[in-house]
Amino acid sequence: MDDIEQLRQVVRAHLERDPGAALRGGALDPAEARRLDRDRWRRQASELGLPGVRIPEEHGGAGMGLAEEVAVHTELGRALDDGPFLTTSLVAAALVALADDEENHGRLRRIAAGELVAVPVLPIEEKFPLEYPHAKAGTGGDFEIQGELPCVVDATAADALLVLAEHHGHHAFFWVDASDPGVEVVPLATLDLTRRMGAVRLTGARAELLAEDDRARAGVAAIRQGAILGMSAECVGAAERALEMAVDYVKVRTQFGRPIGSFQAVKHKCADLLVSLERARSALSVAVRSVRHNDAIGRRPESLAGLAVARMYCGRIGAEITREAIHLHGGIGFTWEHPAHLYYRRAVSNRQLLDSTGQQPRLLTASVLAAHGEDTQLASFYAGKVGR
Amino acid sequence: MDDIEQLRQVVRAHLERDPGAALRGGALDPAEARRLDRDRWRRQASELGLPGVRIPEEHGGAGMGLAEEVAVHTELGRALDDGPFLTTSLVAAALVALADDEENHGRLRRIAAGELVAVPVLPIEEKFPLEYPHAKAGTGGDFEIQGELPCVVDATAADALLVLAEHHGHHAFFWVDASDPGVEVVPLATLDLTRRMGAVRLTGARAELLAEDDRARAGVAAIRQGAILGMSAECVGAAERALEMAVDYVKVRTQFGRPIGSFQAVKHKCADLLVSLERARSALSVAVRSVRHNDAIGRRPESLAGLAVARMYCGRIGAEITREAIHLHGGIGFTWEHPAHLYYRRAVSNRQLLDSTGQQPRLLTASVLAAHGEDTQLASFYAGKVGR
Amino acid sequence: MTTPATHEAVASEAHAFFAARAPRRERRGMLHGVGDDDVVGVGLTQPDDEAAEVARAQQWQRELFDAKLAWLDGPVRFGGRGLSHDYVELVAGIAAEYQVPSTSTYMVSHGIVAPTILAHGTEEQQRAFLPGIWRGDLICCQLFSEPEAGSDLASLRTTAVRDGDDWIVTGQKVWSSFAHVAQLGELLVRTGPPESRHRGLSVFLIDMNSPGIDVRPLRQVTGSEHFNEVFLDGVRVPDSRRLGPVNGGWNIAMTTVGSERSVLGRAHNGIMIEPVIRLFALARSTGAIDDPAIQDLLAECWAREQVLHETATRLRDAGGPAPGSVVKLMTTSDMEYYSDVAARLLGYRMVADTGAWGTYSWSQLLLSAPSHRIAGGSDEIQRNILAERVLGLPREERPVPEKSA
Amino acid sequence: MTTPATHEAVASEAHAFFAARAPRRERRGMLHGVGDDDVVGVGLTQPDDEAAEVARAQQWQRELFDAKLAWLDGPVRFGGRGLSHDYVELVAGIAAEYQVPSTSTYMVSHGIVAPTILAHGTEEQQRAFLPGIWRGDLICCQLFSEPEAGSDLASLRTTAVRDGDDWIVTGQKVWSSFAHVAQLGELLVRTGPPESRHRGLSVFLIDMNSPGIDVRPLRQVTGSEHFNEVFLDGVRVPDSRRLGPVNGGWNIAMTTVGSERSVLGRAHNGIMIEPVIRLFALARSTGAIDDPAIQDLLAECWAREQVLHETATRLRDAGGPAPGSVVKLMTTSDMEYYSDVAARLLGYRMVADTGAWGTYSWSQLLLSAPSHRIAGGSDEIQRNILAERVLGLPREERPVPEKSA
Repeated sequence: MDDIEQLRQVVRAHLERDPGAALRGGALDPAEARRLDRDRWRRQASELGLPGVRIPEEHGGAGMGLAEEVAVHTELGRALDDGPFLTTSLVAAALVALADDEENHGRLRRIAAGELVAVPVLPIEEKFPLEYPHAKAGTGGDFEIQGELPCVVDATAADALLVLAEHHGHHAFFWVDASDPGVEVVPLATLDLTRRMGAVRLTGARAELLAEDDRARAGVAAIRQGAILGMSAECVGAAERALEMAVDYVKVRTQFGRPIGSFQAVKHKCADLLVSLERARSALSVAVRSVRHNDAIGRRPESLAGLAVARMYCGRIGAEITREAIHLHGGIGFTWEHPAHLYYRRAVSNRQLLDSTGQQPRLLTASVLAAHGEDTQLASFYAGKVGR
Repeated sequence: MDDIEQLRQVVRAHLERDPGAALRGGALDPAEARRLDRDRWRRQASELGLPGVRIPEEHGGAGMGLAEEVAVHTELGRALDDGPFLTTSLVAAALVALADDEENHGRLRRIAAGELVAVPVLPIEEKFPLEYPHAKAGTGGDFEIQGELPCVVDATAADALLVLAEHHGHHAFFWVDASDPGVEVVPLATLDLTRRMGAVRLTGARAELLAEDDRARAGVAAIRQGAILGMSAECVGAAERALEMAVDYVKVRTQFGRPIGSFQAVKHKCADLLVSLERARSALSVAVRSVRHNDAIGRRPESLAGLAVARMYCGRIGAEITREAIHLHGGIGFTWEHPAHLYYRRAVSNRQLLDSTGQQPRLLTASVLAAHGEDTQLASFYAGKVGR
Repeated sequence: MTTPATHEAVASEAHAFFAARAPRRERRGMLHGVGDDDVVGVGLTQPDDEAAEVARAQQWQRELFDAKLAWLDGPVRFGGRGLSHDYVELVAGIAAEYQVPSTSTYMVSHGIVAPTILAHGTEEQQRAFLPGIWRGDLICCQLFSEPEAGSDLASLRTTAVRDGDDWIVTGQKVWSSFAHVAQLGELLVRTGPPESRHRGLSVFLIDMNSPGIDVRPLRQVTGSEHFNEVFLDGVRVPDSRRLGPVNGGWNIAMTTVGSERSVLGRAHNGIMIEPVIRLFALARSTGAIDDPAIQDLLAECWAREQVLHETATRLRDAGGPAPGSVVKLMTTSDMEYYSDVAARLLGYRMVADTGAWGTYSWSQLLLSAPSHRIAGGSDEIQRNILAERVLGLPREERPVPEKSA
Repeated sequence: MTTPATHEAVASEAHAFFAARAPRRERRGMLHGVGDDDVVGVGLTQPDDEAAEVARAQQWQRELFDAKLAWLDGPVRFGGRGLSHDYVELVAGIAAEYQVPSTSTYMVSHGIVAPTILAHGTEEQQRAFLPGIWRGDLICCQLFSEPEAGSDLASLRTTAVRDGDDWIVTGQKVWSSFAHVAQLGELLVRTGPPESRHRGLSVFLIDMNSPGIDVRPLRQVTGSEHFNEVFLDGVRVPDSRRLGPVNGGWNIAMTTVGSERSVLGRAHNGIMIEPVIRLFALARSTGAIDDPAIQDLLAECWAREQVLHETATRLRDAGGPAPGSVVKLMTTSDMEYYSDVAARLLGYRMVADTGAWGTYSWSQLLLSAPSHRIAGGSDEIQRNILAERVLGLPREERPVPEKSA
């Protein structure tokens, strides 16, 4: 067993001992899943070092690499975990990229300890049909932010928000305390019952400027890239587990005097899902490899065709496998009590976010053309977007 | 059995007694299929009245309706017939629409008798990336036509060509004798081995003007609509027969000590193909119904969403079923000697021609929008094309 | 009653009836943002407003029945009108032009149970139940599946034991729509020995208010409680409620199941609410309609809808075997396709209910689509039926040997 | 021979070797209209130029072998170089940058037969055949399938009967690629009783020039004659040519079949020639590249290619069961997808050979794709393997009972 597999087993065992709302047995109460269980999050920090996976050791983290982080996301997806790792780890990654000062080091330490839940507030797509919040200088070196974000993951559980806002016509990152009176968060009913989201309204929220321009861009890149890999990995994990459950079920469920898993139609469906799962796993590893390569040569992550492959495949295949897992469970698969639908909800929700405007495939094509030096209209049209 | 089904049985019995090159047994020689067997065509005329199905009785035809003609196309598709019914029946339909004079009546009589093979020379799509031939006035009331058509069905077997050409900036129909020295036809290797095609070069070919403007437009409409229904019906017939053959084969082919048709994977594939076949049949009948409705209210056929449904489905499903029929035949399915590939070739070739520029789906959407009175940019963009 | 009907006459009669009772529906066309944004009709009403909805439906059904517009193709002696099936579609189409109450409460009653009684009931049974079912007094449910007998219906274990003029029924049924509001249940039970499979089953029309019946709602993945578990503990059913011969229930059940499948293919069946035109409207509202790739997807949706309805009509008229299986497979595939297109159009708008009209509501279609691939006979069962009964392929080898089919 | 190799050293050695013998390939990029427009490599050569192509391939293979660039991961004592598998891909990638002769004639020899001999042959057999195969002197073919034994290989009927130190082989094989040019055949025959199924099979390495062998080409739907029927009439084979134990041929055959599947997933395997980049180039040449719907299709093609190669590498490195089955199912699906995209891009341009570059040639991919879903174990067989061996689902019930697997 290699290191990554070992790490996965450790995380899996912990999550089985101390499961999230989805897998505690009995029907899921969405309201319960919407609340963050902070004790559990702290246990994940103290016993597993989860929030600090990639935070440097000098700031209280485990200092692991990209592959390890992706493995953790995969396990959290398998377990339909409702903790704030996805968002908090993005903030951690951004903070590492944004500013190397004591203030941030402190934040990283508190994140690693499970004491600070911080959430990024920016759209996953560069091109997004929504306005960014606006910042203006306030009193005492601070800023004030104004704006509405209709749907922010983990906003309802956040202690702090890392907000990307317009400032003098540029994008800049601001740190906002979630308890500020200028911050209002309204919980939303979500498709994915194990992922909390909230509408965030900022009405002159007091904000600390963290980074502007190039530095901010690096943070944006870290967050987007992390979000893509994280949600893709969750899809792979959820799909993997859903397929296992379905295969286990068809081995024991008997109809017509034999296990339904002995019927060729069922066997072949399972085999096709296995092939799909291998595609998704490969898409994820293509993405990881392209990010590593990219980190070495300093390309912007939006230009990575490899990331686009994961965005297209992990979401779509995750949804396909988890949907078919419902089907393979027959009648009980579409009861609320059975967790099959929770996997489907997670996979679909991630799929929707991974290509939230349906532009990924054509951006991928543009980036392939660009990589081949084709200056067609298309390549140049997308040039600013996909870079090189 | 209703009248249509009875007609189909009569045609089927004749084609079984007197099959085309594809189904005479033994390997098909493409060169043989490329030659038109005129005696056989005359037998189809004298014994079956085939070429005159829709020619009015007073001009020597059977005077049947659209549904009967479509039934004949379906049977010819089933039999992979290599006769010139598709093209000749289109010319007949156009002549009925174009000019009600003695000359044309004579042509119709000769077509009905199987004596005259006439072929339409115009693209199936209104928007087509090729130039139309040009006509200019020649000597003695005749015209001269100049132009190249890279791929014309049945051109190599034609006695006469019905050419749509530019004349004074408008489209007009001309009658061209295929033996005219200004007509050169080069036979082409074709994907569909039972459908002959040729490149036609007209170098000052002597031509008789048949119709211009509105009248010509009616002829164009008759030809396009007929070609769409004809090729769609052929796909349905070919798919129907290919599925029958595959089902018969899997009932007798034994592996692992049992007929392969008893394996659920094979059974379910056949069932799925049956569902697909029903879709294609329905698409064809949607198209036939929309044409009938249209004839009553005088709408242009390009505006018919129903025709687009047949163009999209019959070709695609025909190709799907005939391809899977190859697969179900296992090894022998991909030998030259077995006719399975001939069905696939016919279906794919028709699919390619039925939506030869890939625009049908979006034209359908535009026409649905137009029918709902939506004057979006899209609807108005396509307005000229889809009419109302 | 016996005056010759014409399509024109019935149409104008229907228009007059609906116009007097309900406002005309705005021709929706491509409107987005107006009215109710539910995409899925049946099975999504929440317990809170269900009683009111049932009451509205019953009132409305009674008016329809009294006006002879409820059961156009039913026998006159049972309150029908004796017309051909195309009148049913004619009036359903006209009803859809008005804002009339939903009658989806009667989906099982009228689409599934009534046809079975009409096909297999005695004259007395028909007279006893059909007018009441069509007048709306009797809501019906179907009691077939059991936890251990889903696809393999012939293995069911709920038993009915003869006791004088009655039968005593004990067992458990599941996935029963409308059981919680039904007065009449079509019950399939074992009356033969345990191993008799499909040769030992009988059908009864049971009173759902009988002592010993316990109906417990099952929550679905959509969050709604449309299906039920039904526990039967020593329920007494008079022999007069038996439909068809003792141990001859299998054929009757197959009629029922065939009707169940065919309901899916009908226009205006209430399962999906104008999904295709709504997808067009949604694409217009987001601007996606200008994307040629989206135009292609919408064309496919439109074509699917046309083809489904054409197929349902064509196969019903042709009278061949197992039309319901073809239609059901098409429908479940269409539902999945539509929900995928909706997801593509909505992108991030589908992940949370931000209150925006006609966005998050599509998630209900996405979540309910898988259930249609199981309910009424799974996709796999439908393919078996087509392969064996239509294409004549060999039956599945069965480890449990059966002497006859 | 034993100097430590590095990737850099081998790469520059390979570059030097190829550069000295062949012009560098223009970096094709998105070029359309330049060079050969064949899209499908293996199995489409026509008999006319085949002899010449085989001679070219043999000459080239010999040069490669003598330069120790033919068999990078093979044992040194048989003429290999003893390096790890990634060197194979490194050199294949470099070769693809030069206009070197095709070695697809050796697809079966090197990809399928040689690995089997390496895994199961005696030292003597390995020494006798492996250098010759890798030097290109021996072209190999596989003689497994029979007309009545396709998916069900264990039912094959060709027999080998012991006769002193020899075996006498009689029967008929089919679908044998390269049999018409091969010197060596890997033959699977029955040496046990007729009903012994997979427990009565043995493998022999037969000389294809032996008396009694008649090879007849089979014309494929593409018009090419790539497969053969092979009739064996009293063919005498020395026992020394037996690979593995008598009646122990099944495991050996499974090694062969596994290798056969894995070949499909390799980059530069010669089956398709740069299909994805060609589709991009085709779309550019027709202007379809500006259509967003086409851009979406091309992205899917590109992603499929990446994912296929990643999967092949990943599963090979992971060493789990049946990687070839996953890879083969992906490949056949990809081929079909690419040919559908080509058809979409070409429209009417695919129906006849008008002489336009890179148009009608795509029809060869379309026509040959179905054969890959059968050859080397049908899609259905691959799914059975995955379901049973990887997922642990129950084996198919077999009417012919078998005592052991």
